[in-house]
Amino acid sequence: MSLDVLYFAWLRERVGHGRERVETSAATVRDLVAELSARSDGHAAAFSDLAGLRVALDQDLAEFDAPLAGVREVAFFPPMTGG
Amino acid sequence: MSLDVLYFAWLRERVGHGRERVETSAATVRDLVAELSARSDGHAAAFSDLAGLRVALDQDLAEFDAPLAGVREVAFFPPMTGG
Amino acid sequence: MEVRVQPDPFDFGAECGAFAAGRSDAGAVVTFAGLVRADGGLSALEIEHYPGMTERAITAIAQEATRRWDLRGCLVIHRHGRLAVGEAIMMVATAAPHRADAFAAAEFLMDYLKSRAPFWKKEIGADGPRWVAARAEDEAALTRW
Amino acid sequence: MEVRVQPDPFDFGAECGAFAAGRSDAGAVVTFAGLVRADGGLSALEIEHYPGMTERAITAIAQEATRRWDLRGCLVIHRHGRLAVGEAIMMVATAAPHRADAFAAAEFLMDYLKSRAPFWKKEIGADGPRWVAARAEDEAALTRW
Repeated sequence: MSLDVLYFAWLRERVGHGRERVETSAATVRDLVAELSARSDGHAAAFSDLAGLRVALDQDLAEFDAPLAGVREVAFFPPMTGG
Repeated sequence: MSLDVLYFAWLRERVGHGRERVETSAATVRDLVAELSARSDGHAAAFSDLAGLRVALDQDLAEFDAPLAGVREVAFFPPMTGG
Repeated sequence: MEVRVQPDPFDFGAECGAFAAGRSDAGAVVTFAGLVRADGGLSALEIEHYPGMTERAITAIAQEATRRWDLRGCLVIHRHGRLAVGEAIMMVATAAPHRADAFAAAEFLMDYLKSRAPFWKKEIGADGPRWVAARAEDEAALTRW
Repeated sequence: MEVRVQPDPFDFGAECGAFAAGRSDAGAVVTFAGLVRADGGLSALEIEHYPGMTERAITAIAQEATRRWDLRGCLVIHRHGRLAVGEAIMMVATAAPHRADAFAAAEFLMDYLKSRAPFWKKEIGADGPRWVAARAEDEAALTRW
């Protein structure tokens, strides 16, 4: 399947861009992270500690074990600091 | 001693005026209330239930057992409804 | 710290704007406005107060708030006299480095102003005037501080 | 219920005034403003957000607030982009018949906006830019609701 993968804040800076189109057969977010981490040193650095990261599937917060079936947009970012 | 006695809200309406000058030798607020209650039916009605009343001595909230020595202004009123 | 007790209307929006303006020392501003609510045919509210004690009581409450929380600003405005439905009765504003302090101080001020500042409200309704009774829950609210 | 996400400044005072104006159904209005604080040589704040998800997340938070409390109005404005010291980052406003609901809803909105709306703050200070780390106490604040 084809996914839009988005990065925000320091993840975006480490990866080097804010959005990429990814072809993948990953079943879960965690599987996708493993594939993305192999793309570049920047990706590997961005995903080095999942405990400090958040993920949204089609703009809803999700867990790293969530399935990707039917998902079109995956976003990775650090904990939010709004308000 | 000579005291200014003030009444507010429905106490003022029952007594019929908002301020009166009182000569008294009452030792405590409670003694003063007994004297004031004898002044008129309106006073008696105003002081019929002390549990629902508040008193301030020289503009500080006080108890009905508080002594009056040195006090110049005594105010009686129902529980406050500010805000 | 600023306390104003007045019969005249005040502009809630303008007061909020002025209170928040030019602050670089506070990350959080909380404001509260109490408005005359159109409950059951109410047409107006008359607020009696105890001149002298009112300012004194509110100042003591505001001082206690600034003692308990890390505030950079604190404003209380309270009207007396006759107010129409929809008008602002009073407002408080607090400014603090962090939002928890600003919120706690504003709620503390409101709880104490309700039950410890010498104001008495009379509702002018369809059935004539009626003194507002103090609510047990307003007195109970003080126990949390 | 109104949610606005925008790069442009907003006028906190004017928003407070407009929000409180003409209400006869609510006795209590609470507003909060978050300002850029001049901490340790900070000269500006840059706020990144996730277009689309931001509006969606804030709307869900505001809907939850109106479900939990008896509100007559609810407003959230949040800026993104570059902000100078003293500028308003965001505001919330709530209106309710009683003050307890207005205060609780405003604090709920703030707690959730802090940790669940997709904004990220970068401080531009004397030592260069630095991403603001989420605070454990902000996450912990959610457990009270």
